[in-house]
This record gives sequence, C-alpha cells and structure tokens, in this order.
Amino acid sequence: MKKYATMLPDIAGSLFKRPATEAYPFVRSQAPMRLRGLLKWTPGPCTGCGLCAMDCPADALRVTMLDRKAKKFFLTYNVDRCLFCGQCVVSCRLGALAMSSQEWELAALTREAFTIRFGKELDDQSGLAGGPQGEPHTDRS
Amino acid sequence: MTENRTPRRFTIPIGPQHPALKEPGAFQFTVDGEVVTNAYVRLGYAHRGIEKAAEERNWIQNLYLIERVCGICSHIHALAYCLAVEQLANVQAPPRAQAIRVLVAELERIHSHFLWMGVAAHEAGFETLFMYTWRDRETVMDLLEGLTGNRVNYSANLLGGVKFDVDAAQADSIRTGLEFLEGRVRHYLDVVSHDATFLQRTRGIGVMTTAQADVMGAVGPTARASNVVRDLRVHAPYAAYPDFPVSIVTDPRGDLEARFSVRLRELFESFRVIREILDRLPAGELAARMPRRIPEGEAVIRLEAPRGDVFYFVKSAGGDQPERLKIRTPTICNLTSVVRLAVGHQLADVPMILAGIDPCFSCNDRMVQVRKQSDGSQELMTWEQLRQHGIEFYRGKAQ
Amino acid sequence: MSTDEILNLAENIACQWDWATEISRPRPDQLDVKVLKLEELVPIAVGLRVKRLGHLSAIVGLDLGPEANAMEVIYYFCPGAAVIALRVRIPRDAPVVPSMSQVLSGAEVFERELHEMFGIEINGLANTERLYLPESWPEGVYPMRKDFNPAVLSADDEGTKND
Amino acid sequence: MSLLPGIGAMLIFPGGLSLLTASLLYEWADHKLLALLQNRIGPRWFQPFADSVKLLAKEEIVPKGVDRWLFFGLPLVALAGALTAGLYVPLAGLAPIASFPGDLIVVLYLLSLLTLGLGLAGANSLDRFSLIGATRTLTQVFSYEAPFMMALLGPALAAGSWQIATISAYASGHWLALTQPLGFVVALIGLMGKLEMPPFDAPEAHTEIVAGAMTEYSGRGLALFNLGKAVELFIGLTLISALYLGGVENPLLFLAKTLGLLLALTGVQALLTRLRIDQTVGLWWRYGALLVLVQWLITILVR
Repeated sequence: MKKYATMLPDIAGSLFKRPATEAYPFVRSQAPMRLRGLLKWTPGPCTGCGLCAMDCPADALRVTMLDRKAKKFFLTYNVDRCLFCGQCVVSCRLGALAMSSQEWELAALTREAFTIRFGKELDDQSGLAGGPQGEPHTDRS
Repeated sequence: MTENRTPRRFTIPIGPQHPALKEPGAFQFTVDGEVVTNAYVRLGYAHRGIEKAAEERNWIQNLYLIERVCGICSHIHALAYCLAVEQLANVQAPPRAQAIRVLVAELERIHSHFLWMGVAAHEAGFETLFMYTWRDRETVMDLLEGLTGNRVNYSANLLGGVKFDVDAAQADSIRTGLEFLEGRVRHYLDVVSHDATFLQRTRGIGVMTTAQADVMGAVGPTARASNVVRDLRVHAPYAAYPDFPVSIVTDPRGDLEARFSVRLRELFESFRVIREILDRLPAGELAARMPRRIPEGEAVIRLEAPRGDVFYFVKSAGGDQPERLKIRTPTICNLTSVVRLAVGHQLADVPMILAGIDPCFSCNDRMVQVRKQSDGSQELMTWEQLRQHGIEFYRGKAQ
Repeated sequence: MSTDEILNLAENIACQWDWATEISRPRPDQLDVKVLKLEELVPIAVGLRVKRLGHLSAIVGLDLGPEANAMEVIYYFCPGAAVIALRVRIPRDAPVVPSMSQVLSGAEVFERELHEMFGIEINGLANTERLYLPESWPEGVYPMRKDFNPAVLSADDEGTKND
Repeated sequence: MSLLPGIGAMLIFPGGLSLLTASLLYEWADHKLLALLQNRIGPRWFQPFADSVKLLAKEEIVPKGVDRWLFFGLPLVALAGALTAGLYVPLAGLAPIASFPGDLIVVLYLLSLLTLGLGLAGANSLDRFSLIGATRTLTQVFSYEAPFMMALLGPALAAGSWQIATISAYASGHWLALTQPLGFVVALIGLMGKLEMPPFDAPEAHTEIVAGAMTEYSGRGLALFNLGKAVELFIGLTLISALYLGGVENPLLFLAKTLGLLLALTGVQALLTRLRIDQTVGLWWRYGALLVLVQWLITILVR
C-alpha cells in the first residue's frame, strides 16, 4: 500500500506550534544536574597525592609539589585540555574534586584564561599566590 | 577546452569533502551517463592512530581515548574495552553496573538510529523527515545528558563498573521520553514503508542477497536487512543481556527499504529492554575494585554496536599499559558491500546506498597528517609534536 | 548449534591437521589453534569455511618486539558466540603470510591494513595499495611495529627506514 | 506611454528594484514557511538581502577552461530575462507596464531563459559536478517545459486571447482553477520544476553533485542566478494567480492569493522526496503532458 503525503500531520501541526529550535544565547535552558562542566576543587581534603593527574587522559591536571613536608603544593588545571570525562572526580577518593553543572560556557579569547591554579597556602614569593582561602585563583581577568 | 572532456564517462569523486558525506572518506565512482560503472574507496582521512596511542597510555586513560573512536557509538567502544580489561583482570562488574551499561547502550542505539534515519532521508532529498527525526533525536540526547552528564561522550563506564546510578526521577523522565519516541518511531516506520515518493528512492535499490551479505562479511542491521540472522546481543549475550534478552529483527528483502525497516523495528526492542531494565534494576554496588596493573593475557570481546559488531582484542603484558589493542569496527566490514552494490545503480542512488550501511569513517580511521603548503610535501605529527606546534602557533600569533 | 558444538566441530577440523597445529581452549567459548606450518593456514581456513564456520571477524597483528624477533598474526573466526583463533608466528625480519582474500573476499581490507601497519607481506594479495596511510608515507616505515619512531617522519621527508 | 514614467516603471516601480525587493521577500517567505512546516525557526526577513549583498561583493573566481564571455554573460542574460518578463505581468495587482497581443508566449520564453542560462553555464564549465548538473537541468527543461506552457495556455484558450491583460481581465470573473483544475495543478507543479524546488531539485542535488550547474559560480554570477530565481518565483506566482485564481485586481488580493499559492508550494516541497532525474522525466511525460492534453480537450469541448 502506498500513501502520499505521509508527513502531512507533522507539517500541518507545526504551523501552529512553536519551533523546536532553541534560541540558545538569548534563551538559556537549565543544564541537567549531572552535567560535567568546569572542575572545582575543595582545599580541605586534598593531600596532593596526584592520582587525579595520573589518571587524566588529557594531561589537563598537574600537581606541583612546593614543599612535601609542609604539604605545600598547587594543582594546575588546563581547561583547554580537559575532556570533561570526570575520571579525576572518580579517582579522587578524598572528594576534593567535583564538576560544576552550572559553569560550562568556558570559551575565552586568551590562552591564559584556560589555566586555572588550585593552590593551598602558596608562598607569596613564588608569585603564585591565590585568592582568598579556598577560592581557586584563576588568571581569568 | 574540449580535449579534457571524455564525452560520456566521468569519474565522480565523492569525498574526502563532499556534501553527501559529513565525514571524510574518499570514493570514486565512474559513471556512464547517470549509471555507475566502477567504484573505488580510499580511507584514512580521519586516521588518528588510536591503536598505537593506546599502547602509550595507562589502562584508565585509554578508556577515554577509546570512547573517542567514534562520536556516535562512544559508549559501546568504551564498554567493549572495559569488558576486555575486566576479563583480563578477572573482575566481574556488579549486576547493577551491567544493567546500567546496557541501558546506556540501548539509549545510544536509539540515538544512533535516529541520526542515521535523518542522514539517509537527507541523502534521499526528503528534508522534512530529516528535520523531524533530528528534532526527535534531541529527546534521547537530552535523556542521555540528564543521565550521564554529556550528550555525546557519555563516559558512563569505569573499569569495573559505571560512574553513576539511575534514580527514580531519572527513570521517570526516561519512561516519558521513551513514550514520545515510541510514538514517533511508529509514525516514521509508517512513513518509510508507505510514503510513495520515498519508496521510489528505497524500494529495490541496493539489493544485497543473503549469500552476498555472507560472503562480503556484512554485519549489523545491514546484514540483518538481508536476512542474515546475526545479532551478538542474542547469540553471544554480554553485560546484562543474559538477564534482559532482546529478540532479533530481520528482513528478507535486502534493499534500502529493508534497512530502514530493520533499524526502526529494532528500536521497539530497545524501548522494551530499557523499560524492563528500569523496572527491575538489580540492586547493589556500582563498581568493583580494579587493580592498576592488569595480569598478562589476551582478551577478545565482541559487542553489537548500533552499526554492527565491534571486535576488540586486548593484550596485556602485565603492566599498567596495554601491549596491543586491536579494534575492528563494523563500517569496514560493510564498506565492501557499498563498493560492490553501487555498480549498476544510478548516480542519484549512490549517496543513499552509501548512507544505507550507516558508515562511520572516524570509527574506521583511527595520526594526524599535515600538508605543508610550501613544497606540497606531507608530514606526520605525533600528538606531542602537534601539541607543541599548536602552542608555538598561538604564541606566534599573540606576539 | 550451541557454542560447544561449534567449538568441537572446529576442533575436529583442526585435528585433521594435527601434524601442523597445537590446539587449546583458553576460555569456554574460545578455541586457539596454533598453526605451525604456514602453508596449512589457508587450507584450515577453507576447512572452517566449508563447515560454515568461516565468518572472519578480524585479523590481529602482533609485534613481539626485536628481541623475540617474531610477529604473530591471529585470524579470528567468530561463528555465533564462539571465537576461533588461527595463530601463526612468523620471523620479524622476513614476515610473510599467505593471503586469504581468494577464499574469503572480506579478508582483503584486513590484509591490506595488516600489510601497511606491520609491513607483513601478504602472499597473493592482489591489491596492496594504501588503505589508511597517506601516499607520502615513507616506504618501509610501519607504524604499528614496536620500534616505530615517529621522529623519522618529520626529521626526514625522504623517508628513511626506521629499523 | 511617455518616456520618463516608462523608464521609472521599468527600473523602479513596479518593475526593476521593487520587483527585486519583492522577489527577495517572497524568497524569504518561502524559506520561512518551509522552516515553520519543519518545526524550525528559519531565516530572518533580511537573510536573502544579506546573501545577495554578500555574494555581489564577493570575489568572483573564474575557473580554468571556461569561456569568460559566457561565464559572465549567462547570469546577466538569465536575470535580464526574468526581469523583462516582469514588464508584461500584472505585478502587485497593477496593470502590466507593457502589453501587446501574444505577450503570454513571450513571457513564457523569457522565463525559460534562466533555466537555459543555468544549463549553458554548467556546460561551460569543466567541472564534473557542473556538467552532470547541466545535463540534468537541460533534461528537466525538456520534460516540464511543454506541459507547463500548455497549462498556462489553458486560460488563454478559455479567454480567447493570448494577451496577459485580457486573460487576466477575463479570469477575474472566473476562477479558472475550478473549471480547469488539471491545468492549474500542472501549472503549479510546473513552476516548482522550473524553479528546481524539491522534489524537482535533482539538477542541484547537494548530496550527489554539490550544487549542480552552479558549482563553479562563487560571487556575482551566483548572486545574479539566485536573484533570477527569486524573480521567477515571484512572476510565476503572479502569473498563476492572475490566470487561474480569479485575477489580481488590487494589491491586497494579490498578496492573499500569491501567499496562499506559496504556502501550497512549500507544503508540497515539504512532503515529497527528491525525484531522480529519470523519475522526473517519466512523471512529466507520463502524467503531466497527458493531464494538460485532457484539460485542453475538455476546455475546447465545453467552450
């Protein structure tokens, strides 16, 4: 059996429907809770063990030890390398890493903006001093 | 001006860049008037050297490399790799994890088949069907995004299990989404099997007999549309398929219409399996502990991807990196059939025949090639070199 | 046919060449046939094909490294849930295997890939054109070999041998 | 007709610039309606203008091996043909700028210039896609042209005149679409064939031959061909409304009727799959021509 105009109900209906296209930059829809966006670091539990950096498939995370005894270290997070796979979050058994479901519009005009440092008690003379306690210091400005 | 023209015979290059192919594969079709008399294929335009690269990464890093073998069936590749590594390590993923793996795999199948139907309709010149299928594909992509956190590379797998659970709210949203999709699939099945103008482009076109499919080694829905009864989910059930069986869908006709019909009817099976999984999801852990070093050995894993069966061979030498990884994707098996089937058809049917197997060139090609403008020579770059090149390029720009 | 029956049948076929094979079952669904005499490889494959066990799923090349001076080629036949491996070991400095493409047309692309990635010569393969690698890829450089060094490619466009 | 207003009418209103503007707006309406039918947003109203301006400003790349005169001349001829045809039709419901007995035939030939220009432009190129596109374009001309012409001559038969103004005046009293339904349908579908709209877009099927005959055109030439097509859409709609839909006495009626027709056209576009070239030819000669002949026979017998 052959029919003609099988998609007539669709196109007739669409005349009275709003287009399905999302007007993205003008209208933003809510991102799902589990969306894997920008990586967030909580300073408390982190011991600088480096498991996250070891498992990162894209080499986006790097742990730099400043003073092993005093537990001074910082993490360099390269957003432009990040695959947003979430392996670091799983690899971190201490729960120091999480991915934001809100921050996902990460385009920037300079390469510097893609390097984020997560630091703990950084020395001032190292020139890497971060923001206030716990806030990741970013070079985004 | 005229001496360059042979009067009736042309070689039509389709690809590496051509509007009919959204991916780079090069085909050359010799046409006599409108009829194809010869066909030739050349691959490698998207060859990324994944098999080699995998030998230089640890087992965990590879999981995400493997997921990028293909953009559409990312989950099934990661799953195949996980199962192979688990087999080597002699670790069994918990039943709940296996069920969630199958759940994502089936959602991915829905996504893949919708995408394919849109592309095939576009090749045929039925833009409306293309637009509507891709609109509806958003539904399943949203479901996947809500479930896994990403639209394409779900990264649902871990070595030894999965990353996330399915809660009641998510199960409900999946059920609602499936209901809508099921209605749509029913409608599309009606369209592709009854629409008179569409049938003119699919019925009796690109016919592959069962014997041909067997000899050419066709796999997946392409083979099943030629009445080859082969579906690894049924014949060699893996992950949670032993508990949530699917039934096989075949079609004896072997033409393009049959390929549409098989893929769409397969979706009803997917809907059913997903609902079953949601209804009786086994309780328990989400992941088993995995050693960082994998014992020596070889593992062979075969899974039914949306496009046909994928073959994974993983060899471990006992270290924290694989010794060898071999991936055989379904497209390479089916390409032989395109080259053979296209001969004798109208040029206008070629994009349809090509699309009919649901080709995926990125699956197929897994090195980065840089053509030097100055002397026309070619150079291959490793990842490190390419990365270094990128850094230097932008540094140069900034100054 | 159940998986066991398939494997038993395949084992019986391989046993006909018992002077040239070593048979083992590494896993319940797998049969591993080491083919010791290279010239018997294709006849065994034909034997499998005749009994409709000849669905060639993949050809895997393995470079065992310069120290071992050997390569392995494994032909995987996968009827149903069973996995039948035909395994041949060849010297690394003169790797040659016979072509299966005359008896299994699907084998051609796999053999072409094997040829260009490992530099294994496929005796009797009609079409040895490049399938994946670019035309300008230097002759004699095989990327999947263990001692492949990508530096030779960018350092020298003429294409020096990498071994 | 005195000289100055005549030139004004040709270049500014209702021909010339106004015709181009209106055509581009109709092209937009076509795209927008199609988008709505496909549940998309579609372009904004100035998109066709932006496209035209961009293409006109773009560098024109002359491919190797083409005849330069033909390469630059054909788009001009095509657009000129379409614009000239505009002089003889009741644009926007106003009286045609020029009129003489038998102008219907002239208009039909002028409208064919575009398709012919396209075909020749494709054949002028060495590109394989262009050549195949040209072959297909010309094959298609031979299939739809005769039925389309005959379908438009149906009202002429009924009115007993070959002058558009006269037929139009006669038609305003009679909805010929009702008395000559077959002719109307063939004329409408013929217009789609002429404009290479889906499902008759085999000559420029993107998935097979990139852009068909126009593959090698990049800047001005492409813009002129596109403008020509837009103008032809507008004139075609005007002609069919004037001849079949009870005439177009005033701009408001004109708007309603042409937009109604456009909606029907986009609906058909949305519902059908592209026909292969052999299927197109078969369709026109097997059904199109036959239907028109039956229509003629009926018209002549009834009169």
